Amino acid sequence: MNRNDKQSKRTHLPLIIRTVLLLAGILLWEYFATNGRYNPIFTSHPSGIIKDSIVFVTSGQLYKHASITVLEVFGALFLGSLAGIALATFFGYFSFAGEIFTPIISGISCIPQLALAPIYVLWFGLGLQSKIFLAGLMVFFNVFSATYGAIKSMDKGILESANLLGASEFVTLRTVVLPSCMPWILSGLRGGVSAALIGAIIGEYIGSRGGLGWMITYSTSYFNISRVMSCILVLLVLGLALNKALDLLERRVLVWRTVTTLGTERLKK
Amino acid sequence: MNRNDKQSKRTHLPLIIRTVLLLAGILLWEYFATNGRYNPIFTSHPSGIIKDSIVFVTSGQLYKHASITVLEVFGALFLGSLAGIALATFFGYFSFAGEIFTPIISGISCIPQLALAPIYVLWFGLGLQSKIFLAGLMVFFNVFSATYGAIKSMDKGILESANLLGASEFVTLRTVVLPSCMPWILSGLRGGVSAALIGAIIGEYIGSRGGLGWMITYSTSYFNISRVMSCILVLLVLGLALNKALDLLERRVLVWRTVTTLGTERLKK
Amino acid sequence: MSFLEVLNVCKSFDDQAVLKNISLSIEKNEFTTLLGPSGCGKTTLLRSIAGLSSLDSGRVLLDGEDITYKNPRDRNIGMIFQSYCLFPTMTVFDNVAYGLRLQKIPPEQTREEVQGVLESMNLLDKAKSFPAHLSGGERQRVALARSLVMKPKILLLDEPFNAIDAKMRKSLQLTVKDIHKEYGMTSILVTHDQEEAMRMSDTIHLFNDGVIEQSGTPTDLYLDPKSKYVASFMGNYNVIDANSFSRVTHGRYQEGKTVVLRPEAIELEKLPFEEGSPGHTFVGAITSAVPQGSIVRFGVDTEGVVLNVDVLVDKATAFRVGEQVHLRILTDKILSFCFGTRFSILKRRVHD
Amino acid sequence: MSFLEVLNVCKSFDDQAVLKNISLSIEKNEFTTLLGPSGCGKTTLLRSIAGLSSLDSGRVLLDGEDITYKNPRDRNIGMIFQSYCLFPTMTVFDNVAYGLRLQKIPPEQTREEVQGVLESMNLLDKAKSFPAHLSGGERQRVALARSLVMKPKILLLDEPFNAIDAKMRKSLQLTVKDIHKEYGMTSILVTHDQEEAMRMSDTIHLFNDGVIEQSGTPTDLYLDPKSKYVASFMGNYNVIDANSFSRVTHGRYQEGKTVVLRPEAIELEKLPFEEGSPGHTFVGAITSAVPQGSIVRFGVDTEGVVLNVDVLVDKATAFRVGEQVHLRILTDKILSFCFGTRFSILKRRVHD
Repeated sequence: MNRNDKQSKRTHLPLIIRTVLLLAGILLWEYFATNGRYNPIFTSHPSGIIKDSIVFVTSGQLYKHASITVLEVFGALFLGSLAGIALATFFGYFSFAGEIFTPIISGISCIPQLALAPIYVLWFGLGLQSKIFLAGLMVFFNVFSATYGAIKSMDKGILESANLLGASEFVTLRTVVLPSCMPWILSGLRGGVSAALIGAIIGEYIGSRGGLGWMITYSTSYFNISRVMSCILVLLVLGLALNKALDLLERRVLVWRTVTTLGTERLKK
Repeated sequence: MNRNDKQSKRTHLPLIIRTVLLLAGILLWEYFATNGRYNPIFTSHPSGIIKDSIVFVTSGQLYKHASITVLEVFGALFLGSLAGIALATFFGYFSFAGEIFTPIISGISCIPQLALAPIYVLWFGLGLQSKIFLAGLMVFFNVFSATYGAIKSMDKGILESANLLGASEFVTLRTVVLPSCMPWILSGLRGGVSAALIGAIIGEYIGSRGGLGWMITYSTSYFNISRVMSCILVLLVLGLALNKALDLLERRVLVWRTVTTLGTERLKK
Repeated sequence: MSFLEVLNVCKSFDDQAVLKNISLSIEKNEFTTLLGPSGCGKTTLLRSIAGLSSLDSGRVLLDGEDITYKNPRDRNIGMIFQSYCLFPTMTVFDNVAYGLRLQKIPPEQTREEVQGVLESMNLLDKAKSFPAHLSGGERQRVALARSLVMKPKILLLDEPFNAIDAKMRKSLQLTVKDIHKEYGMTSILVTHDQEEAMRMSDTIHLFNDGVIEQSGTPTDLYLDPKSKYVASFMGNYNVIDANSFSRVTHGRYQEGKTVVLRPEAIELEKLPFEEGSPGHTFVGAITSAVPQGSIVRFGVDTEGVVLNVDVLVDKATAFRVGEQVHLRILTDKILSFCFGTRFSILKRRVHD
Repeated sequence: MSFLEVLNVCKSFDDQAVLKNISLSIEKNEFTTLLGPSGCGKTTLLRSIAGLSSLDSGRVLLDGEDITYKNPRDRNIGMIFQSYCLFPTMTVFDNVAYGLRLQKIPPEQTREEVQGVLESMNLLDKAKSFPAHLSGGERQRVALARSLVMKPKILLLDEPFNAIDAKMRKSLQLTVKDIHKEYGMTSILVTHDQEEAMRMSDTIHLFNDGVIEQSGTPTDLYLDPKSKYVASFMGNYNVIDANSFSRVTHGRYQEGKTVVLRPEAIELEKLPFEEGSPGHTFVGAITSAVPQGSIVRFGVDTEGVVLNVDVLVDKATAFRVGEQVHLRILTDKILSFCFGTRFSILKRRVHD
């Protein structure tokens, strides 16, 4: 009882200080902006952002633009990771083809895809396709390299064990290889989530007819910084939600990996 | 002699096939484009890109725009990594401050910086500052998290050994801690290089008066795809050169880390 | 014909021969050890028997059937690896059930058999754990259970105790030996650890650079090494060149061959041996005493030669460092080798 | 006064006491071992002596000076860690020179002293290597050199052989012992390995849950354990409850206390002992024989009690599994404990 108290006090103190500091910062921002100490046209201010957010939601604008961006992100995640896992598995098993093609793929992944955004918009137009292509490629490279690396670094003894227990190559792939590679596939997907978000937004900056990225550039040109901040808040929430979803997926899929670290500290006396 | 032959044959075959495939691809691209099998206005074609590259160089345009982008990248790398290492060391040593502030920093780093590009351009204008700020922040987050993690995970026994041998905290920091953290600092810097490049380019897309990113958007709007491709080639070369420079730096700084892997294969019979 | 026959097996990697025309045969229910330093070919031979490594020439017969070219999954051979090689994504139960499920055994029967083998491995309470949550010893027991449940014709163990810490190792060795007896297994162990081989085996094949140097029971190899290589690998033999030993025995030893003495074959006394007692007697001074479990290993300096002499603790308390002592070695306990090969073999039989 | 004095030292972590009023003293040039299972407080005590862990109460005196509150860097104490803790970015030479350079010793003298200690550690050819390129044994030798070059008053070794593979371990233990003698060091070793403690130490302090259970020479602790805990920690003792031992001796043993027998204190013969011979004699059947280096450990079943009996290999060849044998245990070799504490101590002195 006593010890738990001490423990929680020790870990909570920084959290409390941190919260106080953040709240103070927000209040000071509001105070200086609304009292005319400086012109908030470039930075907006907390109450302005809240007011605008309400308008953003009630006017239906949020739903309209967010759904475009979300559609792009999900499309990219789905297509990119599917292609990444499939190709990585293929090259992992047919290692001669893998030796030929994987250096080409990693060479192409050296070109920053975001820099190619203008070309993709030119090729695929202002609609969803260009953003899905751009973001999807970024997801693909993430998932492919993670999965291929995982398959290549599998402990050979595990494959041999499966073989000695009577499993064919295909059964081993399905029951042993792909499940063991899940941590790496998921970490590739985690990189893919950030990439897909940023890909969709930048694609929209370059050329589009809607979406949160379009809304940001549009609002900037009218100096509506409150709206820009609202959009960024939405983006942040979207990113956190996707990562949270991955956390849940990870906890479900990777039960076998969670190691109880409880009490190891005490043993290391 | 015999064995070396076999060895080199085995490793060279995929390389040869790969080269042949790539060359064939380029030739087919040129053939179909120049023979009017499809309109190369959207994709340009190899000989067109080469012709335009020559114009790009001889007209002095390449030098003008590339130097702007390079300046932005170097400024970002210098300022971002300096701030990252300094702050990480500070928080690593004053761990209570570290516990309070590092979660705030990693929270901010969750916001995709590139999405904030429009705001930064609004704040700092169309010149170099906005790009250096954007790219520099991205470098900072990379280097800070790598360095902080490295300092936090130092083997305590090494610090205690230095202490028992007579070293003060500051001497230990200078002679033991920072040198041992170099691999992580450098890997943070490596992430920073990609981030700085993409930050500069996207910054230029959003608003600028010059630079390779500006040249790409400008050329795209005139459907001058050959020029876009030339710019992307230059970007690729720039990225490879920076990574190569890091390789050299790494090999110089991390002599102590290179483990001779020669012959380990043979021992694992 | 024996249960397992390996006939004239050869194998090279990159023009380097690792198995040089090896033949051996193993009886049913035997516990055989392939012993030798790393790189001597013992693991390659084990992997060939499992079918995981192909052979350049030679044949492998198991239970009368030629399995040289059979797919590993059709051989019904169990194998235990140094790195456990459990399926990390499956619980202990699913790991053990894996092979049975592939054979489409009905779930109820699978459950029974898996629980049976888990029980005999003392792992029932870990059935729902994942490999990552187990200790090294437990993981290796799961690996054993996973093989045993398939009722393999033969169990191959590839340095299975290497990764396990010293404390657990002995108890796991006992478990393996018990399981071997309880299941009536035929087992082949590969190890570089001489003591482990001594403890576990019915028969040891001692490898040296791709050939079998000597085969026999542990006591055979220990008491009756056929070459200097075997002597130096099997024990803490004192190896003394001919001149020094001649000096130690005051010229009574004159054969001119290197002499090899086991540290426990030398007798140590405070008082002189009787005149005319058999064997060589000499005088020395104790230079060191290192207790090792139930024995004490003394270093005894005789005419400049320091001999290791092992004495049981009870007797050892009589001796102090620096003291003068009397030593005796019986002639039939002296092994002598010429140019690395045993020259004169003094026959002694073990267990009679 | 002794060279190192630890006086009434106490220490708790999170309300859990790990050092319960410990006092001990160590003489100059002594090799002392703190032995015990993990979590018994031995490492905490070592770290307190080095100043790396603060004490709740008590004092530490080194060479007559109270160092309880001194900064570690002013204590001139060398410490060797299980994980080597070399500076990875420096060559072997720079690692060893580190402490001297901090003291602003002239470069020429530094070079000489470093080369001297590297030579005595047989590391001269590795001077320009980095730690990552060395084997575990070499790294630990570098760590030793790095401490020794500072001429520390006392050398602390915190399970230094744990991470080193079995083959290298023995030779490194010898190196440490040699260095201890050559440099006239005072050394304290912390270990959980009973055999290691037996081999290395002049004095052993056996820890049990924050207190010292027994102190003495290795042979003292092995032959004369003061409690069941010491007996079970120090050897492969046979522990037999009073009723069973009474049954084994056909009622001649009647003290009603748990009996503890060393496996090499039991005598084994093929023929019966003479009538009226001293001690308890009984008949048994051999159930197992496990060769262990120069001894064979027999399991002998007597009236349902299986006793471990250690016999030297030469004598052991006379016995086979299944045979009937005669055993004898002298009365003065029987240790009996009541409720875990030694009850009747039959005095025997080591080395006389």
